[in-house]
Amino acid sequence: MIIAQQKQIKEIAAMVSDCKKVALIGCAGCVTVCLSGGEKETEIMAAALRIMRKLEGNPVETITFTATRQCDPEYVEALDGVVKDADAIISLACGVGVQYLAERFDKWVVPALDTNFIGGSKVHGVWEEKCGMCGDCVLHKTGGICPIIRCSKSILNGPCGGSQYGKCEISKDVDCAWQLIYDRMKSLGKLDKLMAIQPPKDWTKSRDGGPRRAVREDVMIG
Amino acid sequence: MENAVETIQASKLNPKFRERVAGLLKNYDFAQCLTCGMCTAGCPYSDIHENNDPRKFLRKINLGMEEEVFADPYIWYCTMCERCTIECPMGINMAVVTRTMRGQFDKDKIPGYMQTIAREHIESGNQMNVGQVDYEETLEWIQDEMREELEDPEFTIPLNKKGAKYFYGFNARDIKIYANELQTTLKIFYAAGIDYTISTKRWDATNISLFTGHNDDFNAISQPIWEEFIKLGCEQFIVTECGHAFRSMKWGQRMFWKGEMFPIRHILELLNELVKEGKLKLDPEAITELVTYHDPCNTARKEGVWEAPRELAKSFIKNFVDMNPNGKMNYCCGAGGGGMAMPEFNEKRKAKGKRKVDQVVETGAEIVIVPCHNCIDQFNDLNKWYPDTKGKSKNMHMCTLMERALILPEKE
Amino acid sequence: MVGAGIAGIQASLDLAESGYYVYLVESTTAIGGTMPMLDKTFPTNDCSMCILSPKLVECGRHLNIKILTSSDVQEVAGEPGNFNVKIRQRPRFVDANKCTGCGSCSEECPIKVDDEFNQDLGKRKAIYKLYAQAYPNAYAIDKAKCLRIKNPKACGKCLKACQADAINFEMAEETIDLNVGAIVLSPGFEKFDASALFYYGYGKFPNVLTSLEFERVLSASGPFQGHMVRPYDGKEPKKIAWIQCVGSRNTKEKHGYCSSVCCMYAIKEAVIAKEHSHEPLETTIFFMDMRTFGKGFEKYYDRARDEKGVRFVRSRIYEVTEKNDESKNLIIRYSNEDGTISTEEFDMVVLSVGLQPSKSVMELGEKLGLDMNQYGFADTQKLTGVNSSKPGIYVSGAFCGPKDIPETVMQASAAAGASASLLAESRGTKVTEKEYPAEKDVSGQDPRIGVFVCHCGVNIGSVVNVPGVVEMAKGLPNVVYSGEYLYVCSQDSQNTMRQIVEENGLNRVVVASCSPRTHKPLFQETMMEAGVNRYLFEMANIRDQCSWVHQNEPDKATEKAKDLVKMMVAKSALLSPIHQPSVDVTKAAMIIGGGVSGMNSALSLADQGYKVYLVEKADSLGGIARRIKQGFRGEDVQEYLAELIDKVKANSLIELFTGTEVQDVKGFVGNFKSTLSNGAQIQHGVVIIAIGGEEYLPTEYLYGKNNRVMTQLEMEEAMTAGDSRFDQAKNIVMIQCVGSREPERGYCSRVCCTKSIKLAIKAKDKNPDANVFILYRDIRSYGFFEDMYTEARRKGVIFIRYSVEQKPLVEEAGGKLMITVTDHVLGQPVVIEADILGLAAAKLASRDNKKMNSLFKVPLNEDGFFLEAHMKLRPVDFASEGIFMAGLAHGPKNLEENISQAKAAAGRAGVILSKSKLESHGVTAVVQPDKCAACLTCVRLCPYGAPKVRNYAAEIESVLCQGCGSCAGECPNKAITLQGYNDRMYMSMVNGLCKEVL
Amino acid sequence: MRLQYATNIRIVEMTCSGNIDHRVILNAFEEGADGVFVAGCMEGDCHFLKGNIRARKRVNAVKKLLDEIGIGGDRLEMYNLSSAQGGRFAEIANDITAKIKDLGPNPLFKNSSCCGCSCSKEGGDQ
Repeated sequence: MIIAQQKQIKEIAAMVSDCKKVALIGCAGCVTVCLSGGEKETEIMAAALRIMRKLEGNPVETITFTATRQCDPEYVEALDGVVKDADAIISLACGVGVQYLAERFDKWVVPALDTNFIGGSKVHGVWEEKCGMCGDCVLHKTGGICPIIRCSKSILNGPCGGSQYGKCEISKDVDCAWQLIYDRMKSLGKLDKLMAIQPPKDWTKSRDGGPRRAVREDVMIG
Repeated sequence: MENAVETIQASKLNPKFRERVAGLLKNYDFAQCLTCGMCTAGCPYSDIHENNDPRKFLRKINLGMEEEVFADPYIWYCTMCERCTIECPMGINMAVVTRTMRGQFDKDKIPGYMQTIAREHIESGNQMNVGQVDYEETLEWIQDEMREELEDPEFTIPLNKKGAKYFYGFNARDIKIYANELQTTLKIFYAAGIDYTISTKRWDATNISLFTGHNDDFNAISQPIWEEFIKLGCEQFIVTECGHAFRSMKWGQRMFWKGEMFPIRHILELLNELVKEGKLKLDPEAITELVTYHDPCNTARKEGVWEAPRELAKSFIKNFVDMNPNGKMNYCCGAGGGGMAMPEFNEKRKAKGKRKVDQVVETGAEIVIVPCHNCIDQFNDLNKWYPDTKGKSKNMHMCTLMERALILPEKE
Repeated sequence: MVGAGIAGIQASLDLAESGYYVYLVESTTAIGGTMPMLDKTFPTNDCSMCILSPKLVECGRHLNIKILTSSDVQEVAGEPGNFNVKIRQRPRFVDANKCTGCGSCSEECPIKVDDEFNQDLGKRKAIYKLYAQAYPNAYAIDKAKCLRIKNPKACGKCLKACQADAINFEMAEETIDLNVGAIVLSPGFEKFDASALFYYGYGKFPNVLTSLEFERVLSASGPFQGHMVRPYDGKEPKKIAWIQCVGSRNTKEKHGYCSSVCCMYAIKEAVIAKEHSHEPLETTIFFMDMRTFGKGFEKYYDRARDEKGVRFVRSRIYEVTEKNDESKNLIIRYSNEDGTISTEEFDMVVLSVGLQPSKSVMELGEKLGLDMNQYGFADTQKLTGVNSSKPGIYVSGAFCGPKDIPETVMQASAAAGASASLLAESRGTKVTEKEYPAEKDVSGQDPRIGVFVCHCGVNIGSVVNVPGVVEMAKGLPNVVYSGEYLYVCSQDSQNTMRQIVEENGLNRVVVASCSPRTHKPLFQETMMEAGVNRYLFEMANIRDQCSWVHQNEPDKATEKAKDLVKMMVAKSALLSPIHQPSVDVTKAAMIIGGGVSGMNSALSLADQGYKVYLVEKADSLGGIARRIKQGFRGEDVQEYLAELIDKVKANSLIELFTGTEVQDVKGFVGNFKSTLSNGAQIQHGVVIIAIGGEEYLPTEYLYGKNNRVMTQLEMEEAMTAGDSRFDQAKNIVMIQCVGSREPERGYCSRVCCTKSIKLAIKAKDKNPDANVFILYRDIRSYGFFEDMYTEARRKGVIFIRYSVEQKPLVEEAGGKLMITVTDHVLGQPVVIEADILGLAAAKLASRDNKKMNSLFKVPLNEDGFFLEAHMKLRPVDFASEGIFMAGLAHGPKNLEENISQAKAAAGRAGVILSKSKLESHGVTAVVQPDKCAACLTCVRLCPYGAPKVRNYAAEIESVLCQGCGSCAGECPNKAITLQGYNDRMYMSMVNGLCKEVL
Repeated sequence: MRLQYATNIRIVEMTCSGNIDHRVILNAFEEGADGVFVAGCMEGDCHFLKGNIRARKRVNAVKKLLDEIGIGGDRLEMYNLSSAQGGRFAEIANDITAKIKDLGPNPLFKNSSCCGCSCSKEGGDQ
C-alpha cells in the first residue's frame, strides 16, 4: 500500500492562514492503514487547527469528513455538499487524493501529508519501502528481491563491489540488495540464473516516459 | 589455617567413622548438622584463635576424616561451655561430641596433667592427693580457729554425722590451699544453724574425668562419694561453689548412678533459701562496692542455676550490676573444659579470657563474684595478664563476700 | 466451605459458578483471611488488595454463596453427599444488612483497642470494621471490649450515632444446622510466635519486628499509611536485616519443616522497602538456602540481588543483641561461610516467621477426626492432592501445609473440582437464578432521566448541600425526576426507586452517591427489577470523590457535586441499552496430553458428567511418569499409573486418541472445533493443555561421554533394575542444578533437590559403606520434604555446597571418573573417584509448547512454559477464555502438585461447561464494518485475541472481549466503539460540565 | 482515608486508561479545561496487560501536539498509581492544581474563562 506521513501542523496551518472556513477531508484507504489520514487523524488535525487559530485571534471554522477513498470520482463527488462553502480544503489523502479534489473543486486544495513510498508494515508502527514502480518488474530474475528500489544504485548486475559484510556502502544499516539476492538464489539453488548479464533497463516504462496510464478495454463501461 | 590447601581424598574418608561416633553418643545425633553457622557465631572464641570453630570440627567428623579429627587441637581448645549449640536448631550438643572425642585418646596422650589428677583422685579420694592425716588435721585446725572466732568452745565440725539433712561435698583446694574459705563456709552454716555433715572418708565432689572423657575414671572417682552419702543416710547432697564439681555430681548421677536417686543442690541455692527463710541474716549495708556476678557454664548454662545466686546476691548487695550477656547466655571464663590443667595452651586461655575481661570492665564493677574454683583461678590469672583493666577488680566466692555481711546469731 | 481466606473465596466462587449452593463459614467478622494484611505480593509485586477486592465483591454479592461470619464448625456427622454440620455463630451486635459501613458509630466509640489486623501496631475501636475494604461492608462489636455489653447502662454512644439503626445489643449466640454434600476446609494458618526464640529478642527489643508487622508498616492502608518508619521512634531506617527460618527448619522447636514462603516474602519486603525509602536503603537477608523454587521466583531473586542491590548473606543468626543507647539499634554477630566472624549494626531486624497451624485449626481437625501430620497440619491422602483422610471432606491452602498464594488458589480450585465431581448429580438443584421482568424496549424514546441524590447519613449531607444539587438537577436537559434520600442503597430506598422508575417511565437513571466499584451492581439489579436495561444507569461519586475529600470546603464541594451530576446526566443521555450476546456451550472437553495430569483432568471432568476427548501423541498413556518409580512420599508410582490408565480406559465418558495430535483448532470458548491428525473432527467447549515436559539431556559433566554419568531418571531406572554398580560403589555423587538456574534457563526445576535426596537415601540404605555426596547450590526441599533432607544427613549423605563461580570439576583420568569440589565449610578441595555420577538435569518445557502456541495463540514465558492469565487470580487459566493448562506444561512440579493442578484445571473448566449459555459481560467493543480499513491495529493490540479480520473487516468476539477499550482508543478510523464508554460520551461529559445550566 | 485535596478536579471514569483518545483530550482543552491529567494503573499492573502503556504513548503524542499549537504540553500529564494509593492520588491532585494555577487559565479563554474548572480524566482501572 501507499505509505504517507503528516506534515507539521504549523506548515499546514500556514497554507490556509487566510481562510475563515476550512474542510478537512480524510481518506479511509491506504492512509488509514498507515495511521496518518483516517477519521481519527483528521479530527485531531481539525481540533489542533481550531485551537491554533483561536490562539492567534484569527479563529477558523472547520468541517471534517472522511471519504471511503479519494481516488475514485464518485467518492469525490459525494463531497460536494461538504465542501461547498469552505474557503479551502485540506486533504489527508496521498498525493492522488489531493489532485482529485483539486480537479473536482475550484477551491484552494492543500496536502496534509507527504506521500513517501509503496511498502508494507514491518512491525506495528514501522513501514518499509519495497517497490519503486518501475513499470517493468524484474523480481522473477532476482528471487523476489527488487534491485531497483532496494539497491541504492538500482543496478541490474550487482553487487557493485562497495558492500561490506552484506551492508550497502551508503550506510551499514542498509542491506546490500544484491547480497540478499545472492543468498536467496543460492538457497533456492538457482545461482546459475544470476550469471546471465542483464541488458540496460528500458526506463521508458518508468517515470522517464512521462505520466503513465493503464487501460483495460475489457472492463470499461459505457 | 594450617591445612587449608591440603586436599581431602574421598578414598581416605571412612563412612564407618560416623557410625562409631554415633554409637558412643547413643542419643545425641550430630549427623543432621545443617552447616548453618549458628554455632560458629555463638562460640565466643571462634574468631579469637584458629582451630576453635565448632562447625569445622563437626564437619570433619561428618565427612569421616578420622585422622584429621583426632589431630585437630580443637578437641582440647574447646572449653565445652555449650554456648555454641544451646539453641542449635538440629538439637546437636558440641560439648558432648568434644568430650566423646577426648574419650577416644589413650590416657597417656591426654595433654596437661588432667590424667595425673584423675589418677591421684582415684588413689587418694581427692583431686589434690591430700593425705587422710593432713585432711583430718586441717579440719581440726579449722575447728580450733572457729572456736576462737565464734567464742564457742563447744563448736565441733559435724563429721560423719549419720542422718544429717545436708551432706556437704567440696573441693580438695578448700583443704590444701584455701582452708580459710572452707572455714568461711562452715561459719555461714553455723550462722544458719543447719544440720549438715562432712564425711572424713569421701568429701571431694570434683571429677576431672568430666573433661578427660574417660567414663571408667569418672565412675571410679564419683561412685564412692555417692555411696558415702547413702551410707550416712543424709537427705540432700550440697555441692560447693565449683562449676565442674556441681556438673559432675548432677550429670554423673543422671548418667551413671544406679542407686536410689537423691537431690543434689548447689550451695548457693541452699544459702538463698536460708536467707529467704530468715535463718541466715546478712547486713545489706556491709557491701558498698559495685558488684557483678559471673555465671560458670557448668552451673548456669548446663545445669540451669542462675536465678538463685542473683536473688541471693541482691538480698545483701546494694549496688549489683549484671554483665551482658548473662545467665544462660553468659560467656565462658576461657578456662573451661580442663583448661586450667593444660598449661601448654595458656596462651590460648589468655586470649580467650580477653572477652570475659571486656565484659567485666564494661560493668565497671569493683568485685566479681566467681562461684567456681576453676573459674576463679582463671579470673586471678586474668588480673595478672590484664593488670590495668581486669586488674582493677577483685574476684571472690559468694561465701567470702557473704562473710563480710554475715550477722552471727546472738549468744544466749 | 470452612475459612474465607483467598482459598475459601476461590473455591466458593468456582463451585457457585458451577451451579452449587455454597455456605462460606468464617470465624472473623469479614472474609479475606491473611491476604488483605499483605502490602504487595510476590512474584508480581501486585498490590494485594487490587487482586483480592474483585474476588471479595464477587464472592460477597454472589447469589449462591451464603457467608456466615463470626462462625465456627461445632460438629460434623453423616457421609459424603449428606453431611449434617452444626455451626455456632457468635453475635455481631450489628445487623449486616442494615449497616452501610459509613463509620459514624466508630467515630463516637470511646474504647481504643490494639488492632490485631494491624498486628497491634495501630489501634481500632470496640465497634470496628476488620479492614477498610472488608466484606461484608459492615461493622461489628468486640464483645470483650465493649462497655455496653458488660453493663447495659454504660455508654451506648454508637447507638445514637447510627442513623441506619443497625446496632442491636440483644443479638445472641446461635447454632445453625446445615445439610451439605461436601466440605472444603481452608481455615488457613497462624504465624509462628517469634517470642518463643528469646535469643532474637522479639518482644524485648522494640526494633525487632515480625515479617507480618513489617507488611503492615509497608501497607498504604497500614498504621503509618505506607511510610516506611520504625514503630519505635518513627524514624526512617537506613539498614534493615531479615533473619530467615524463624520457627522453621528447627527440630529443637518441633518445627522441622520449611515454611516454603519466607524466602520469597523476605526478598519482596526488601525490594518494596527500598522503593518506599526516600534515601538509599541497605537491605540484608541472612539465610541458609535461598528457596525460590516457584514459577518466576528465581528471576525475582536474581533481579533483587543483581538489579535492586539486596544483599544475601549465607548464615543462620545465633542471636540479636541491642545497643544500649537511645537509638536501640540492633547488633548481629554472625559467621561467614569461611568461619570468620562479622558484627554489624542494623536500624531494624525483621524476623521471617514461619507458618504453623493455629490451635483452633488443630481442634477443627480433631473434631472432624482428620489425620493430622506430626506438625498439626492436615494430611492429604497420597496422590489425591486435596482429599483429607475422610471421604467427602477436602482440604486446601495452608491448612494442609505451608504454601504461597498461587498454589493456594490452585489447590482451592482443585478442591472445588473434586467437590463438583462428588456432587455431579445435584448440580444446579439448589441454586436460584434470579428472574427479572421483561425488559422494556426504550430504543425509540427520548431520554427520560431520573436523578437520585444520597445523603449517605452524614457522609455526604454534612458537606454537600444535597437539596441544592437536587434542585440544580431538575434544570438539566432530559431530567424528569430528581429526589434526595438518606441512604439510597438501603432496601426501602431501592423499592421507592423502582416505583419512581415505573411511575415516571424513566429510561435512564443517575444515582449521585458513593463509589460505583462497590455499589453499581446493586443499583443495576434494581434497574432490571424495574424492567430497564441495566446499562442505562450511571453513578456520580459525590462521596469518595467529593464530600469525603473536600470536608472543609463545603460550598466548593457542593459546586463540584453539581458538576459531577451534570457530567453524568450528559453521559446518561447518550447511553443505549446493551444486550449481552451469548453463545451456547458444547458440554465436552478436549484434553491434550495423556500423562498423569491429563488423565487426572479427564477423570475429574468425566466424574462431573462431561464428555472428554483425551488426545495423546504417544502410542500409550502415562507420559514422563512411566520413568518414575517412587513418589516423594514413598508412593508406588507405577502401580498408581496402571490403576489410573485402567480407570481412564474404563470410563465411558472418556474417548481416547493415542498416537494422535491436534492438527487444527477453530472457534472460541464454548464452541471449539478441532481436527486431529487421524482426521477425527471433535466439538468441545474447553481445552486443557497438559502436554508435560522433558528432561534436559546435559552437555556438561561428561554426560554421554562416560557411562557412569547419568541423569536422575536414568539413575532411578538403573537402581530399580538392580544395576550392580550401586552395590559395590565406593563413591556415589550427585550434582544439582544441571542446566537449571543458568543464564539460558533462568528458572529452578523445583523437584530435583527432593528427588536427589530420595535417591541418595535409597543408595545409602542399599550400600551403607559407600560415600554418597550431593553437590548443591541451594537445597530446596521445601515444605515437609525438609524432613527427608534431615533424614538424609542423619543417614550420612554428605552435602557439599558449590558456587556458580567454582562448579565441580568432572574429569576422566585413566579410566576413572574424578570429581573435584571445594568443601564449603573447610574450604579444602575434595577429590572423589566416583563410581556413579547422577546429574539433577533441568526439567524443560515440551517441544510441542511452540505448536500449541501457534494453534491456540496462547503465550509462552521466556523459559518456554505456558504463561497463565494471572499468577494469583487465574493460575491455571490462559488469558483467552476456555483454555486451561495443567502439569509440567505450566512449569516443573512434583507428581502430587501436578495432580492437584490437574484437578484445579478440571474444576475451572467445569465452571464453563456447567453453564448452558456463556454471556459476555456487557461492556465490550463493537466494530462498524463499513468504516473498518482492516489495518490489523486492533488484532495486534488486543491481549485477549478478541478481534479477528473476517471478510475484509475486523470483528470482535464479544465473549472474549474484556472491555478495556484499548482498541477503541487506537483505531485509526474510529470504527470501534466501546459500549457504555465511548469518546462521544467522554466529550459530552466535559461539554456538559462547561455549559451553563438551562 | 478521606485525605483532603484541591476541589478543582472533576473526574471522568473510564474502563481503562488505554481507552483514552487524543481527541477527547483536545476537546477538553477546547471546551475550557485549564489542565488535564490521565491516571492509569502501575506499569505492569494493568488488568488489561498493556492498556496503560498505550495510554502513555498517546498522552506523549498529544503533549507534543499541544506544544506545537500553543496550548503548552505541560498542561497535560499522565500518572501511574494503584487503587490502594489514596495518598498518592491526593498528592497528584494538589500538585497538578498548583502547577496549572502557575500556568494560568487556558490560553483559549484568557479573557472570558468559562467555568474556571480543570477537569481530569481518571482512567479508572477496575
